[in-house]
Amino acid sequence: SSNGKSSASDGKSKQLTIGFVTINQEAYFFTESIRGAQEQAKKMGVKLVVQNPNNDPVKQNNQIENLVNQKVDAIIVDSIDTKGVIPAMKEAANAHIPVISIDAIVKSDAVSTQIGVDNAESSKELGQYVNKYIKDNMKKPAKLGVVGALNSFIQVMRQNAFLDTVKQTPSLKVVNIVDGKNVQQTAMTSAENLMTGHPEMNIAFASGEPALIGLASAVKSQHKEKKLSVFGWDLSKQAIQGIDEGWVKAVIQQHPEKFGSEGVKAAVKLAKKQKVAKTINAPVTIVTKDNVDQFKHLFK
Amino acid sequence: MIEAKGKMTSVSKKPATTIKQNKAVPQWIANNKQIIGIFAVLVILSLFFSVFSNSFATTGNMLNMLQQLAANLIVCVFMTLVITTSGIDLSVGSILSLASALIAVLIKAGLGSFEAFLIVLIVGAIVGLINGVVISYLSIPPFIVTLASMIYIQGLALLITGGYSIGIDGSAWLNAIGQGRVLNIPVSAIIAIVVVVVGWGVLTQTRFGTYVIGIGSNEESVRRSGVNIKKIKMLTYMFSGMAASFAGIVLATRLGSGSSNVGTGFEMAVIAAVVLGGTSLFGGIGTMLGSVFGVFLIGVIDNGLTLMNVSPYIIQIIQGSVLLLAVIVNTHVFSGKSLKRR
Amino acid sequence: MIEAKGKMTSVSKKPATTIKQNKAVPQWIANNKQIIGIFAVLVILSLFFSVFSNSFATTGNMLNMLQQLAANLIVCVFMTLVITTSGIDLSVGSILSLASALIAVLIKAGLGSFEAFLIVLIVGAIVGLINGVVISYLSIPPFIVTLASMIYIQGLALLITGGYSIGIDGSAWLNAIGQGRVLNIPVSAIIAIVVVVVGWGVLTQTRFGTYVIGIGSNEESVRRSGVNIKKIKMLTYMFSGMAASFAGIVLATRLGSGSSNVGTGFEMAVIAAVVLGGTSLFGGIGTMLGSVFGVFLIGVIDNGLTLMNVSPYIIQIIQGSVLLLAVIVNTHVFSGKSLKRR
Amino acid sequence: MAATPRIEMKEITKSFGRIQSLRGVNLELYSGEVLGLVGDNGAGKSTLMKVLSGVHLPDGGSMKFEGQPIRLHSPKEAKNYQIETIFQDLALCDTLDVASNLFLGREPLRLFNRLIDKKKMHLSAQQELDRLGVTIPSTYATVENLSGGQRQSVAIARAVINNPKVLIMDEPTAALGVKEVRMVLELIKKVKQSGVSVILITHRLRDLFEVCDRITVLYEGRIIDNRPITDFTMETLVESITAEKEAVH
Amino acid sequence: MAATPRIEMKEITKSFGRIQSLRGVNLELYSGEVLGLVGDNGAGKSTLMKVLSGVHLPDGGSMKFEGQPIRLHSPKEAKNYQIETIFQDLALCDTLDVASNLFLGREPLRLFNRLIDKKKMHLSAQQELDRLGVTIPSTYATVENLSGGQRQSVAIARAVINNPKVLIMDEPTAALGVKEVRMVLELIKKVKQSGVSVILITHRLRDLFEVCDRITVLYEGRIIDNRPITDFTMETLVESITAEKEAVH
Ligand SMILES: Nc1ncnc2c1ncn2[C@@H]1O[C@H](COP(=O)(O)OP(=O)(O)OP(=O)(O)O)[C@@H](O)[C@H]1O
Ligand SMILES: Nc1ncnc2c1ncn2[C@@H]1O[C@H](COP(=O)(O)OP(=O)(O)OP(=O)(O)O)[C@@H](O)[C@H]1O
Ligand SMILES: [Mg+2]
Ligand SMILES: [Mg+2]
Repeated sequence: SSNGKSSASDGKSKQLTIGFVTINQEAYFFTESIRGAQEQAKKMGVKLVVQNPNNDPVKQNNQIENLVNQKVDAIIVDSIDTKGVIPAMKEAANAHIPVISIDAIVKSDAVSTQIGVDNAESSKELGQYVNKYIKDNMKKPAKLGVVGALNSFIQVMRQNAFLDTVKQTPSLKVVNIVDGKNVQQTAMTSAENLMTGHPEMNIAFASGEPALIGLASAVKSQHKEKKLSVFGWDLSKQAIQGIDEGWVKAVIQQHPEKFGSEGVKAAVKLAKKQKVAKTINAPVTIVTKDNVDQFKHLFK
Repeated sequence: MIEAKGKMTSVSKKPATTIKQNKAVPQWIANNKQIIGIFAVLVILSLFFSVFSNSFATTGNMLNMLQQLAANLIVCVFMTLVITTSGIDLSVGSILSLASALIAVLIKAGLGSFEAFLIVLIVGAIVGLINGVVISYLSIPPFIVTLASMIYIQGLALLITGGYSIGIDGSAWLNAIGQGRVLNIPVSAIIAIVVVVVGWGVLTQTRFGTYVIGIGSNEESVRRSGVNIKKIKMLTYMFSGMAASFAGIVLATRLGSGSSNVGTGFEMAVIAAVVLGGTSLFGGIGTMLGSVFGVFLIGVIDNGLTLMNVSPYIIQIIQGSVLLLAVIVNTHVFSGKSLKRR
Repeated sequence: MIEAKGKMTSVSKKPATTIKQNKAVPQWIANNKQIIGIFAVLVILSLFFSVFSNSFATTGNMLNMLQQLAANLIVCVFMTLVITTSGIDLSVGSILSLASALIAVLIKAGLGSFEAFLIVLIVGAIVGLINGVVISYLSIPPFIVTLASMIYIQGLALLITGGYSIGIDGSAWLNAIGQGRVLNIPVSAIIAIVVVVVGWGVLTQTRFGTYVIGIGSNEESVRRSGVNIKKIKMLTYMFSGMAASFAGIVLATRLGSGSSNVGTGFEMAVIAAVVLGGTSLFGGIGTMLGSVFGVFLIGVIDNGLTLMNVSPYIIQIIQGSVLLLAVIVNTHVFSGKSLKRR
Repeated sequence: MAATPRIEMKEITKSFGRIQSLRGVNLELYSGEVLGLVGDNGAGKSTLMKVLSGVHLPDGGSMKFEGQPIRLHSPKEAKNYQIETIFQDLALCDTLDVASNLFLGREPLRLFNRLIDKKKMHLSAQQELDRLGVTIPSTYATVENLSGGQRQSVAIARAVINNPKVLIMDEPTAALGVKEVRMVLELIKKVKQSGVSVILITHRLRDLFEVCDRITVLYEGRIIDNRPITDFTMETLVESITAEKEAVH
Repeated sequence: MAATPRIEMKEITKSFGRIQSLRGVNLELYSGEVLGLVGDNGAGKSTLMKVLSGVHLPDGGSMKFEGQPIRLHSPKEAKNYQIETIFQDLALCDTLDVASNLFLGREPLRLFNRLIDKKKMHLSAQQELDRLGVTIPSTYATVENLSGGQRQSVAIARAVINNPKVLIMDEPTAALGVKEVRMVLELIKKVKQSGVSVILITHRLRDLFEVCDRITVLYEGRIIDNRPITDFTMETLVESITAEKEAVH
């Protein structure tokens, strides 16, 4: 549209405004991605408006609508519901506001650029790592317990991709899956109960940060450091301690601040009507004892 | 003493009798200070946001807000009835999730939009009916009953979606419920307004409404008047379930997808709006208009602060404080002194 | 008529007088059917889980459960007081989050464990005090007040953590609160038991407790008896805030990290336990023992079902159903008929 | 009096936990009769009347209405037999207005019987109250703010306008002023004329002599006296209620 | 009587919204005096007494206690002057037991004044009730299950044991039986002996002649008569309350 703001995009007189709708602010991942975006925005001299829908897909929709209403120059979205976010994104596209989708993959024409990790793909990678680990290190058959967060689509995706992959190890048996609901305390209680119910369990997987923190605390309280090999997503102080002590074997670490900074870069380019690649990949790292040191500074 | 009695003649009984009738209007004002107060607070806040955000007082934003609040408005009407009987319905959020998930699953399974729509409404009504039967006929406290259903219904929603969100390819009219506009006014908002008006009529103009208030005020008294109070209570929960179900369809069609967690926290938002509006959690006092203003108050605070680009790190602090301030101002400035009933 | 009056002599007034006193014990049973009922349900469920899961009835699991429920037990004691005054405290979950975040932040900032511990408790008490003052002295409904504080306190927690979860390097005694064991019994459980016993004593054996019940039953009556009801109400919220704060420390030291969302949903779990135990949301009826059993009932359902390997996709369905069934059985089998007060 | 009583209660018992409120009560009431039911505080008068009005289900015993055995499971069923009651605790809905309380359960309707005809309701309410000589600020006033006597008047008016065959009055005049008490006594006489049976519970013994045909005395859940009013003097009545327990008989 | 009255109320006014309940009331009460306060339903008697017991703050007017100007902001302050009240609505806590209701606000304590001495409390409660001649199933019974008269007895006992200087009784005998009414009247005479000032509101005019020294008549929020009891006969009293409004004066 030919409103004042978008015409200002070719001159340098007017500051660009970029909206960023995240998922929540309670997990390291999102907090870091906000930080990355804010730093990048400062560097490029654009105004960044961050909105937090607190895991509520409806609220996320509302916030995108509100940003469209405010005629911002571009919107970065980390989708809660990758399908449910589409109507709002379309509204943005109709108003000629470019949409940059980060992290979760949204399949829609409304998205100008997708920056992200394929969660399923990365989880598969971790699964393969686990398959290899079992083959190389475990004499007894593997008994796997899972701490998930069924109220998070992304984590459900990770969990299912992981499970599909590790089932390639024929001797592996999934003893149970428990739901930590993306809250540390709930995850811890569920993990403890999981361990109590299955003393034979020797491998555990957690699908996200609160789940992994809860799982780690449970390992400590149940003194399972010697029995359990823990894998999961997203580093934390507890996870690093586990790696140091040897019972956390591998953790997928994303680089969330990159999502933020890349997102802002793409947004600025798009707002200035420059070309940006349709998809930008952000790599993940599988953190183990070997490379953990380079991440320690993040959790001091 | 003679003087005292002399004065008496001027105080004869007649005046008291003559001013008896036709007090309906001032009585309304006296009885509804709370509503007038919350309306005033709403106006002040809106003025404030209009000044501090260019986009707040635009038609676009107002219509957006109407659309965003449609689901809350629809459910708040029936929540008002439930709370006025001194009950509570914590399961509306879960029912909303279930409805949203179910309509997506049904359409994906090949059902027609109309059949799916109908089934979802019926499921909502049945779930509400179960709440109502257990509460009324088995005399279990509504808080516990609807908390339990909140949990198991959430579980059902999770089960049928498997934790994923499911896209909806419904027919045009179905999508129109959530996304359509008539003369630029959101369809969902129009429906919400109709529901509010009907709900107001039911509460204030019908026997059902009188009994709803009466049950909240003194259940035993209404029973002794020969009214089937169990049926009345049961019906409020059934309606509430059906309304939540419909709200679920509104949200699902708006998002174009069904998922098991759209309703998270929804019940609290609705209950808060109703209580904010002046309906007593202890029953016996219910106001439809107040609930509507309550929904708008919460909505305006949310919308206005977002438009003012308040940092997400402090937005909740401000939201909570504004809410608290709003009630205090309402109670002590506009409504003059506190309410009698808690 | 003579016969009728002849019989009379045997019905002389004396018997009525002689059985007057020393009815305390049977009266207790009559008054506490609900508690006995919920205890019976608890025993039945435990037996059931013992049969269907090998690990349920182990000392290890029992001690685990005690530790897991310690925070809930501590808060439920004060929530019982609040609800008995016919109030409610929705902010405990947020206060818990704030406390957990604050202790981590303070220790990270270099404060000693003891100073940090003290500050967190004081902050909790102050937040509760603010709730109490607004509720008592400004006469705003507790639901709205504590809902507003729930929001802004959550915001505060978010602000001070910046959304990160922060590791705690506290001294040994501080960590022991959450993780330590004495004679294999979790320290947190011991603290919880002490709090419960003291809470029971306060409710049943002190003036404060009597006034708490009286306020819930008929606030005006207690006021007319010359009691400072505003102070009593205010204090219940202050204690509740302080208890939530302490529970936050328990959880944070147990997890070894503070974060702004450990308390999500905590308030509902506690309120549900209290109501399940037989305390009336309408005030005037409160039972500490009932609340404790309520906490255990919810805990046992949770723990037992997980141990029985129920799939997470259907666990909520079963949880909700079992909860509903438990209350129905309690009300209609053990307590015989429904409660008089809603 | 007629051969079949309008109401016949036989061996009615009712306990609350360990307290036996009614220990086998027999009571008969004929049409057009005014029966005075008296007794000590806690004798069981209100409990007995709650049984008759369907509020409490008795533990034992049987009831007949105009010769037909009946069992009252709810107040609604009692109302179907046109048994109307003024309860001692008044049973008003505090947050409803005077008119709504008066017509609770029988509101006049309009618009295809969907909506309450409020205008008509308030007008009739005013008329009924005027007929009883009750002064109430407004029929729109909520009941919780009325004075003790005003509240009681509302309860009386409500029972009367329901056109009862049996009118149970549990201490209807306890809070009423001199003039209002007179009105109620006149009212009793008037409804009696039209064949209504009245049970009057009161501690104002003098009133009994003015309107009653018969007196029944309840003591600790049993009937200990039951005679025509003409058999009593003020002194023997007081004796029957109180004194004789110790020594007289 | 003494020169300075124990209680002096001057030009007290009180409105609720548009309803003027008190329109300038003057009232004096001397020590050892029993004052009968009478008037129509809705005349403002209870409202006036609520002002005197600190429940309502008056809109206008002043009060003196033994010559000292006072302002009562809460029932607690009234209690500090030993003004005790039996309220018409009884103001009992339904879910507390009889003993707790009796001692509400003044429970006997033990263990360094930390815990309620329940044993002592129930024992004293029983003694007090016996002294009043009240039969109540048990002091452990919750008040909500008591009969109307039993509830009223509890309220009376509560006011009396507080050792008042001024005892306000708002229709204390409305629900009481014959014997219990006697007890209350005896009680009034007894406390009067010990110098307690009593205000008795009742619609049982006969009782007034037995215990009162003076009668004050309230009508639509104003005092319209105030004379020694000896000035009245039953007839002139009834006239003063009701008839004269139309024509007599
Ligand atoms: N719901 C109840 N639960 C327990 N006890 C009850 C209940 N209702 C009545 N009672 C007891 O039954 C007895 C009779 O009570 P009832 O109200 O019938 O007396 P009453 O004759 O009407 O007395 P009053 O003249 O004081 O009104 C009393 O001892 C009372 O405490
Ligand atoms: N809280 C209140 N709000 C509104 N009106 C009230 C309130 N309290 C009393 N009134 C009104 O004030 C008037 C006087 O009431 P009050 O209770 O003092 O009468 P009373 O003389 O005690 O009558 P009764 O003999 O019936 O008890 C009545 O018309 C009543 O409706
Ligand atoms: Mg009675
Ligand atoms: Mg009065």
